Amino acid sequence: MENNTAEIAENLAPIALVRGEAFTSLPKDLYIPPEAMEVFLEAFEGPLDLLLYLIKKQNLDILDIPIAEVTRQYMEYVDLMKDLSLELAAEYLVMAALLAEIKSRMLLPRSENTEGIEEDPRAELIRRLQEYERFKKAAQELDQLPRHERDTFSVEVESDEILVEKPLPHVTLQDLILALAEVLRRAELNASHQVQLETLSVRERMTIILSNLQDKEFITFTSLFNLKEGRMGVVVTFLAMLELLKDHLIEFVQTSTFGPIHIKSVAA
Amino acid sequence: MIEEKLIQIIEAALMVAGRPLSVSDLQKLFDENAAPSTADIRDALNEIKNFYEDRGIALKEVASGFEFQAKKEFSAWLAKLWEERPPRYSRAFLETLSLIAYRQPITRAEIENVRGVAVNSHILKTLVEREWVRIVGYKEVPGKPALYATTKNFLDHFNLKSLTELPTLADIKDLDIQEEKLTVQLELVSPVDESSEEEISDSEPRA
Amino acid sequence: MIEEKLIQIIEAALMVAGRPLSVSDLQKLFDENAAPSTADIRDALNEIKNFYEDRGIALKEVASGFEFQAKKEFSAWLAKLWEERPPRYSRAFLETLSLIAYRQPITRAEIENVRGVAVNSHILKTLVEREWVRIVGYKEVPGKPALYATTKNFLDHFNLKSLTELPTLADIKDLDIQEEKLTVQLELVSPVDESSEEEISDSEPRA
Repeated sequence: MENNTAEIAENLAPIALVRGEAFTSLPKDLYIPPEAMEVFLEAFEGPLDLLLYLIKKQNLDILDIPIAEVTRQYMEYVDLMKDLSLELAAEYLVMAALLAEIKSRMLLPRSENTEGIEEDPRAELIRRLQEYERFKKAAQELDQLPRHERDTFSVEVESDEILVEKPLPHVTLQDLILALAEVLRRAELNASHQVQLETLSVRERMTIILSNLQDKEFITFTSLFNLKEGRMGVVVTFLAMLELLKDHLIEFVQTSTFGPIHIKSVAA
Repeated sequence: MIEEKLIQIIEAALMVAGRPLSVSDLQKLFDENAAPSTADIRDALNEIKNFYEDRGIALKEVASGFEFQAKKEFSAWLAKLWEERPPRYSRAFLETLSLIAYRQPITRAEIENVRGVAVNSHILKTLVEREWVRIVGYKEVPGKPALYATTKNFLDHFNLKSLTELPTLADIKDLDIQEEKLTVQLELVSPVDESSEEEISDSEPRA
Repeated sequence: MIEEKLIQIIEAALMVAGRPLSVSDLQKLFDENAAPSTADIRDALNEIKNFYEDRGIALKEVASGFEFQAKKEFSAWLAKLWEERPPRYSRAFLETLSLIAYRQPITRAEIENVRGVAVNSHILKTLVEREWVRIVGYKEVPGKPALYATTKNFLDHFNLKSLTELPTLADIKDLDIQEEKLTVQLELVSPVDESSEEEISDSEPRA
């Protein structure tokens, strides 16, 4: 283990990068504080990032990765991460398995299949590395773009005493009838509810009777009828009263036989 | 520091700060050894003030320093910047309103019963605040729940003389029927591809 | 409307709005029957732009319209107005944002595929909350994953007028050509080659 660490220190000089300097080798006796190593290892954005680092560090061409060597170095890092108990994302292990697979396939003679010679086992990995590198660069360039609140500041001057009216939502009859249709459709699905709508004229009259009763304790039965409304009006008013009576919203009161009938609000 | 640059920096600072800046605030923008004098800053502020004489904004001195303000004479136009589009009411709101309109007087529990879900108090409050709905009484059942009904304002909003002018359920039925008709039509029309029907006819003779 | 007043109103509006304003936003400041033409507004904008040539601020065009900004050369001074430093974004954040910007619409799985690691949910949440990124649809594959795309706010924040102004993506080296070379190499050597420490140019892999 100790051996291992020393070797990595020599090969990769991670401590030097922590300080932001690119030493290629370190004195053998230099002690690398584990925290520094941790910071360095945690800086990788994943297995592709680590692989790119290994390749760049040695000035290798991405298109020509010496897979055995890169695999060896990669595994050393992964072991190191484990030793430092860093939270090792599963992706690192998946990549390790992939590298091992590529390595083994490269040892075998390439078989010919129906589509000709088998692709280089590294090709897919190279594609992924290149693709990742493009976006790694794109992210760096994005970070360089002049950005609001860092490089550019927007002008915003005061404007006091501006009264802004807040409009209220507008509702159309169409909205209303569609909402009713929807709610009734739902209620019908629920078979236990029998929804019946009385004619609106009766409903309206019920509201009028109740509002009349709000201010007074009693109203006389006859005062609620308006003869000008004709027969229909009388029927509607009477139906409204019966409806209210059925709902226990009003009571009819007659103190003496053939005496005047009064209507009283039940809740009052 | 060249005077022009001083003016530019002070101007930019006043424009972006989002708060009034005092002379000493402005001095703090500069390194200590390069900080302009109070007099320099006042001169710059004066120059800036004059520069905006005929523009849409003006440099004003307020309690805590200097700030740019849009000129008052343009308020009417600027108000349009914040004019909100009227918001929309939720479906729950419209359903509650429609039930009050069509089944009034109605209690909250009755609305909930038909809708199958609780009615948010906020909805009833909004309806009452907008004066579209009011309480017309209390029902003689345990808890004495309020009875809601629509108001004259409600009718006015919809240009109705009375509730009887509200569209009726029959209208909805008509809508339904029309929709059904449409569906039927669509079904009739949709297998347009007659040629493919011919091909199918080999194995499945048409009726 | 006198031209001068038009300029003043537009200038004041751009300065108080606190967001970029498009030509049509500016038209909406005026009553419908008094609204200036698009050409009038563009003329006014040009006039304003020229007027601020030598000042501390400048009129800029970004994705969602025009806005005044302090000139970039004064950023060092202006930064002192705020105690808080602007946020620095992590590499994971910037890489995720880049992938969404360049590859939109893109699913989370596709981002993860390129980056080789899981995308932290917190990053996507932050991007959506900042309104730099939004869900524009759902992909027709099992699980119907959300498709992410960038917004105008994103462009505005990075001072871009459109996505085409993003720096161009680095080219992918031609694999097909390399493929042949690789094939040759494979036949010649075993892949392990540690000895070489000499400089190797990117375009010419060693044999």
